[in-house]
Amino acid sequence: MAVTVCASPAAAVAGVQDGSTVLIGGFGMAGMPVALIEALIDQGARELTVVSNNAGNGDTGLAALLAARRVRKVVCSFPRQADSWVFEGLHRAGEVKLDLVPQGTLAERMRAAGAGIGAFFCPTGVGTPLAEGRETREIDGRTHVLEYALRGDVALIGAHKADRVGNLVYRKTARNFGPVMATAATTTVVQVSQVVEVGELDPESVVTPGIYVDRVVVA
Amino acid sequence: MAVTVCASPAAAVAGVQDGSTVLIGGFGMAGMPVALIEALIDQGARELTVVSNNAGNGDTGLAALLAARRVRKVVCSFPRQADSWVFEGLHRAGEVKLDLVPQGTLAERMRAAGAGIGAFFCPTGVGTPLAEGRETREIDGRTHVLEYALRGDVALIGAHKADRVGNLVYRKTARNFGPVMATAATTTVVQVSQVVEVGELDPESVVTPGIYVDRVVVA
Amino acid sequence: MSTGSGPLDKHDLAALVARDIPAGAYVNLGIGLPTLVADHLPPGSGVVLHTENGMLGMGPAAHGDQVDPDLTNAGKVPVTELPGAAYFHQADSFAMVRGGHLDVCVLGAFQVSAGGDLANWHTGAPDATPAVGGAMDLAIGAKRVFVVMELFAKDGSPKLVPSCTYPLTGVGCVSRVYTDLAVFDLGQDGVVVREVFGTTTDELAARLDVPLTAALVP
Amino acid sequence: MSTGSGPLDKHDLAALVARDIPAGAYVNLGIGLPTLVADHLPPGSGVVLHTENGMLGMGPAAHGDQVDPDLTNAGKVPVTELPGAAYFHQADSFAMVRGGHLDVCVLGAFQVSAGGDLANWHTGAPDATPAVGGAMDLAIGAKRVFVVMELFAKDGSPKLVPSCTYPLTGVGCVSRVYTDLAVFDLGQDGVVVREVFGTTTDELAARLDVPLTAALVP
Repeated sequence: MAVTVCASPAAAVAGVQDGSTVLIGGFGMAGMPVALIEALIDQGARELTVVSNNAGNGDTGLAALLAARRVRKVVCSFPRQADSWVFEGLHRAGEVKLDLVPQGTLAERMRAAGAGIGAFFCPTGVGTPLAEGRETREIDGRTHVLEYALRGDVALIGAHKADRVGNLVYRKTARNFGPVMATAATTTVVQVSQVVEVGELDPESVVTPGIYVDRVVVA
Repeated sequence: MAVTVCASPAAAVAGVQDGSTVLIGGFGMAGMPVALIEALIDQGARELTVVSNNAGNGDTGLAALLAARRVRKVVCSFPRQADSWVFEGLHRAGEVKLDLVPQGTLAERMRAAGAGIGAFFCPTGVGTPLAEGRETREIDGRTHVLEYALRGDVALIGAHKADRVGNLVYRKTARNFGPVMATAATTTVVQVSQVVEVGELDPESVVTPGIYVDRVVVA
Repeated sequence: MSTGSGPLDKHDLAALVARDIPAGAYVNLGIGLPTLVADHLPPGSGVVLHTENGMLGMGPAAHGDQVDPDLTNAGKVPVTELPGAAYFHQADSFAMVRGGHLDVCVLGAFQVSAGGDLANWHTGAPDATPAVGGAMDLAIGAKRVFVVMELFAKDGSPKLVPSCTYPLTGVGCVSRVYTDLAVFDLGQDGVVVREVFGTTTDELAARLDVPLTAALVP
Repeated sequence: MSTGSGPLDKHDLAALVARDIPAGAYVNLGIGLPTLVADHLPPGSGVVLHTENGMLGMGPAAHGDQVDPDLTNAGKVPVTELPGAAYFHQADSFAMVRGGHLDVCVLGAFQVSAGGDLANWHTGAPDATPAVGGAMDLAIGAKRVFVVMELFAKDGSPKLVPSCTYPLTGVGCVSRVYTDLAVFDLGQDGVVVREVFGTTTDELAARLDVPLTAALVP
């Protein structure tokens, strides 16, 4: 249904429930929707499961959400970075659970959720601890592990421009998880640099069609 | 590896083996690589399995390939059209086999082949004759049927422009199966309107990166 | 519950469906009768049309100079592009369909069962060339599937049936059926007659082999 | 088979790997030592670099005014864009990786087994925060996986081993190992020593717990 252009990040994240699964875009800081995460901290939802490639940098954004003790579990591929002290401290103390997923499998599981695919057989991780105890199958001479769709209640992503019907374009490698997460959540909230009029984006170059977008805010 | 810009459609389709699986782009005539199909008829490969959304229109293109008795089997979603008399005649006479696949499943099976996914659980077609006798599984309260990746030896597709490293852009709904088939074949051959210099296509708007393209010809 | 003077013609039927499509909805209209619904969407409704060959924001049929062989709908008819349109490839288009992102899909049918099963792709005749296209994906993918059809076939047999005799397109997927004689809701309450046109629920009950419930007048 | 005067430093090692990358290849270079390979690709080689965060046609590291926070490599280091580049999202990027479209991937390693198993994501230490990123996808996805590493760890233990003691990244995926002391091919013929640097195959055989075969001099 039609997109809402919100007046503030607070309005954009209104209504996130305790216990939600929140997909958060970005790879490091590129594409990270910092204003939306800050608004989510103010909004106050607790016991969140956060799905994101990393587990926060420095003391802002996702790291601040973690530090505010709003997150029960992080599903990610690469929590250990030079400046991921907040997550590492909480994880070591047992205060945040970690579900480690290979980066491509993480993206593909969200794509599956958005694409109505229940599960898929994937060769990544076979024979490693991340596939231990999981269902496998030989297909075409190769062992695959069964991976399930990963769906979000809310996606918070960053993009470059939106038009007023929610079509999105991104900038360079800041595109990363945004387009996939937008398809995989019940409600998709986008932080953009600019909202343009309908007709200003080239229909050949739209990366995320407006059908996947619920709320947009300039921040 | 690097793309070859071919001098003629004949050069572009050289080497197709008897018995190959050939993915042919297009939805009706939009995006149909007619010059490549005509060159394939001249090239002479036989006993082909053709994967394409439709099964030929009128007496040209894919219909002509069928009429030349080069095709053993057609894998498609919609063979019956107002002008699909060639396929219908051959199929009724038992001279061409038909493997009917729902359109979305056809696209997704080729995407899986290109994406290294061995198989996937899909809700489409459950309870219909097209899923009869197939493996199913209940996931999240919904029945899914197991669909396997569908790979091609060769893909023949149409695009709008290529640059000299094989990046492609398409025009409007002629995009259809091209980007998916390009990923799913060992050798991808593209008929374009124009080859432009490297740097002339906007990196944000490239639809098929050159990594998926082997041969390009202007036709 | 409105009752007109007689059965609806196909344009009235299309208008009736259009009336029930919410403003701003993302909608796929099947080939044939469902395509007519587009002509009856009110201006400014913000309804966005999806065509499964790879586009959102499809406009009306193209005429004359507007015709572009690279721009067609799923019936291969030349169409136009509206501002705010977006193009995508087949895997992305059907990810959108199958992933439950379309609000409404309007399809034609050979038969619909009381339980919402849909048969619209194959008559089952042994000499017919089967063709399914995107019908099965649309049937199971859209949030709501509306069927629009004549209630009785040319031979007089009902097309709303206890159980489909034609090969199925999807199981339990249809939520509403618009016909020339009545509109039916299919769901947990069985077959509920929402509106009748030039007939009565009792008359329909006599001609159909499925139990009918009259909707409570709101 | 060249033999230099001593072990290779990391730049010589990177140059050695670069020499073996075919012109026009699509290549992913892992974080750390593998990244140095880019500096040694000859101009005009047509090698196209993939970065798994969503780009083909990655250029050298960005400096000064070139730095754009929206353009980084997989190590989150600002990089530049070359003509002919293309951007794509994560699902498309890893479809490319997992689907076998990259010609070569160059990765670092903690350990490589004689059978080509790779361990490069986790030391197995119970207090270490595990992080895998795209390592497992790259390990099983690229047509050829090259490892570049020092042959012995700081404590003197060999990193080319009969079987990995660290948690695996991928099984039987490594086809060649470039080290400061030698280059090894892993395959059906076991571990074949292609080149040695300031040492001999016999000396290496004495220090490694895996059977070595000297390559036939071409």
